[in-house]
Amino acid sequence: MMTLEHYNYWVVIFLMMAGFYILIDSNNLIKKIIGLNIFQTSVFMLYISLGKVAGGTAPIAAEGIKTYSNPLPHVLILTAIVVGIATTSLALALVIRIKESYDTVQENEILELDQIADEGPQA
Amino acid sequence: MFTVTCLAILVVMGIALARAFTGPTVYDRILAVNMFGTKTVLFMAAYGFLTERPEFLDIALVYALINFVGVIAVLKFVERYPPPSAHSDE
Amino acid sequence: MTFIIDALSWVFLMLGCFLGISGAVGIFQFKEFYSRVHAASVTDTLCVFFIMAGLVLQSGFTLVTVKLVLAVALLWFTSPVASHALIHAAYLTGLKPKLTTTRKEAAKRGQS
Amino acid sequence: MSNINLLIDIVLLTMLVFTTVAIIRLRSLFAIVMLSGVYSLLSANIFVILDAVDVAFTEAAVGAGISTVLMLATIGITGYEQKKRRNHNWIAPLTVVLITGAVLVYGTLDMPAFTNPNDPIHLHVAPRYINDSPTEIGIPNMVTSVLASYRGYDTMGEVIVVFAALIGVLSLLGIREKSSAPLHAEPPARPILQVMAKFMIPYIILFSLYVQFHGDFGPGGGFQAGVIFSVAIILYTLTFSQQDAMALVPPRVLKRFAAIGVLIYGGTGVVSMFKGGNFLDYNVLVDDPLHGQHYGILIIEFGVGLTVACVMMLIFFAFISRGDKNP
Repeated sequence: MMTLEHYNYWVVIFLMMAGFYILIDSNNLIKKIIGLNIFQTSVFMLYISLGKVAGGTAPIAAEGIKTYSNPLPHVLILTAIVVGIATTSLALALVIRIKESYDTVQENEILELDQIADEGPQA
Repeated sequence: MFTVTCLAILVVMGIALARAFTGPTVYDRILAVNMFGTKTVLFMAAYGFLTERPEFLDIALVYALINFVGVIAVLKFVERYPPPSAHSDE
Repeated sequence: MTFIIDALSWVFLMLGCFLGISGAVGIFQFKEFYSRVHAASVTDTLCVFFIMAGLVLQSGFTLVTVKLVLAVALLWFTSPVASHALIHAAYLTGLKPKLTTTRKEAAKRGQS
Repeated sequence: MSNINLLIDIVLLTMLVFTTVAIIRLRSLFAIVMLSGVYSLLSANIFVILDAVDVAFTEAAVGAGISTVLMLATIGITGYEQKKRRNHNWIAPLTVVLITGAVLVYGTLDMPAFTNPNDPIHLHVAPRYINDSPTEIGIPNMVTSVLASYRGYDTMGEVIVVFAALIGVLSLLGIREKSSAPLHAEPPARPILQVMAKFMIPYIILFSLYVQFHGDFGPGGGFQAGVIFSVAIILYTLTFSQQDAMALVPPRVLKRFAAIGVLIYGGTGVVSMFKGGNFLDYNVLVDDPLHGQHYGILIIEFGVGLTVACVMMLIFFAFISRGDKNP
């Protein structure tokens, strides 16, 4: 059952690559941030998959339970999620400021406007 | 019996997801996402019983709450900034 | 006694699953938005009730039961309100229901 | 992992894959944001199936709640549609992605099998936490004891990162407390929603307090409680108005409390130093080390909850007050 043993990892890689694709291919800054979020969640899922133990249950001690899953990845990812939303909100705030000064959130248009601004004084 | 319930709810979630993908209007997507959220609550409750640790129902409660607030936020947003074409967002 | 309780929860859970699946088929098959909302929202409340009732029968009387009852109460309050708000927003922003006529009515109209 | 759990896991992961494909293909940003809400609900489900209940709790509250609201506020300002691009080259990025993906898949072939209890990750550090923490710290939830006690330094760093992100957002956007007359017509008030919100908000706040203080015994803790508390205020803002919400929880006060939360966390560490222990060593807080751990965890979780709640509310206010300026 080689396939099933690695299914989680492969889905994680697919999600990571999908996020990566959105990040480098998309032209819209908001869609790029969503791609970054997908990339981030795939890392979360990799950690949590690693922490799972066959026959284990959630790491909250109760009577009559012998095997628990590994609590350490859970701790790391729990805080990472909250930090993730904090950094996402910072990115979105930057996007709003970009929209206000350039009046667009399309990457190519922003670059064109930058180029015009650079060449402006000579012309 | 919890197995059957879980699988049935998964089927419902899959169909709701298909409606969320196909649209065609904004409201169809909101409807599908709302239904998906409700079925997630039920799935979580049934899954707790399936694994014989039903004390984690707090998660189901949080889903119910957040889902409601999320749908209200989306609707308020649609009212305030009506989509360019209300009938289809493709 | 356990047999009766088990049988009852089977019945409740299966009824809940049936309602859930019929709602899902409804939102997938109906041609028009308002009928889809109808299918989803009407089945939703009873489906929640049946599934949670089936689970309550299995849990006995513990904190879990209280949480299940709370979840049902929460969903019963929020789900109809969300449906109401959804339809209201859709109607206000200009999505009009398609009013179709049956074949008989159309034929009658044709004659007159 | 029994077969049925594995089956559910695979079905949910497959749904996740389809959702991602739909996100890549759709053009409407609004639909993409809706689907990213579904994406985080699905991933929260997967976390529950992989036994990470605390993580699922956080992901559900943060991903489906706050994240969707902030994304919507942003696309309200920047516009719905992605513009079409001329001579769009998608072959180069796809090639890069496929090559990277192939290398990573090749790397997984040497990975230990999924859920094998003899994986290296399960042989070090973790057994100590699993076997000793219920007696050493005295609380059943191992995630909370690792988060707040064993790795208290890390968590303090994370809280400071969240606080720093708040400072960033505030210096970029700022909050307009007294906005001038709105430039566009306010949507009509909805009596049904308002009655419903009035009814629900106290219970949401009560639930957030339960999550805060029950975090030692079940899933929950400061991070989740803070987010749920801020969701109550977000619901109030959405159903009433921004002015009402800012009168209820004035941003000036929230800013102070966000800083106080971080101070409570750091202060607990300093107090334990004065008592003769190391920084954030709760054993010395009171005479009995077990009680010291209990008090220490309760206090720092309270600090975390306070900071997270205030930060989330302030970020939300910053986003929507900016939206009022540019309709």
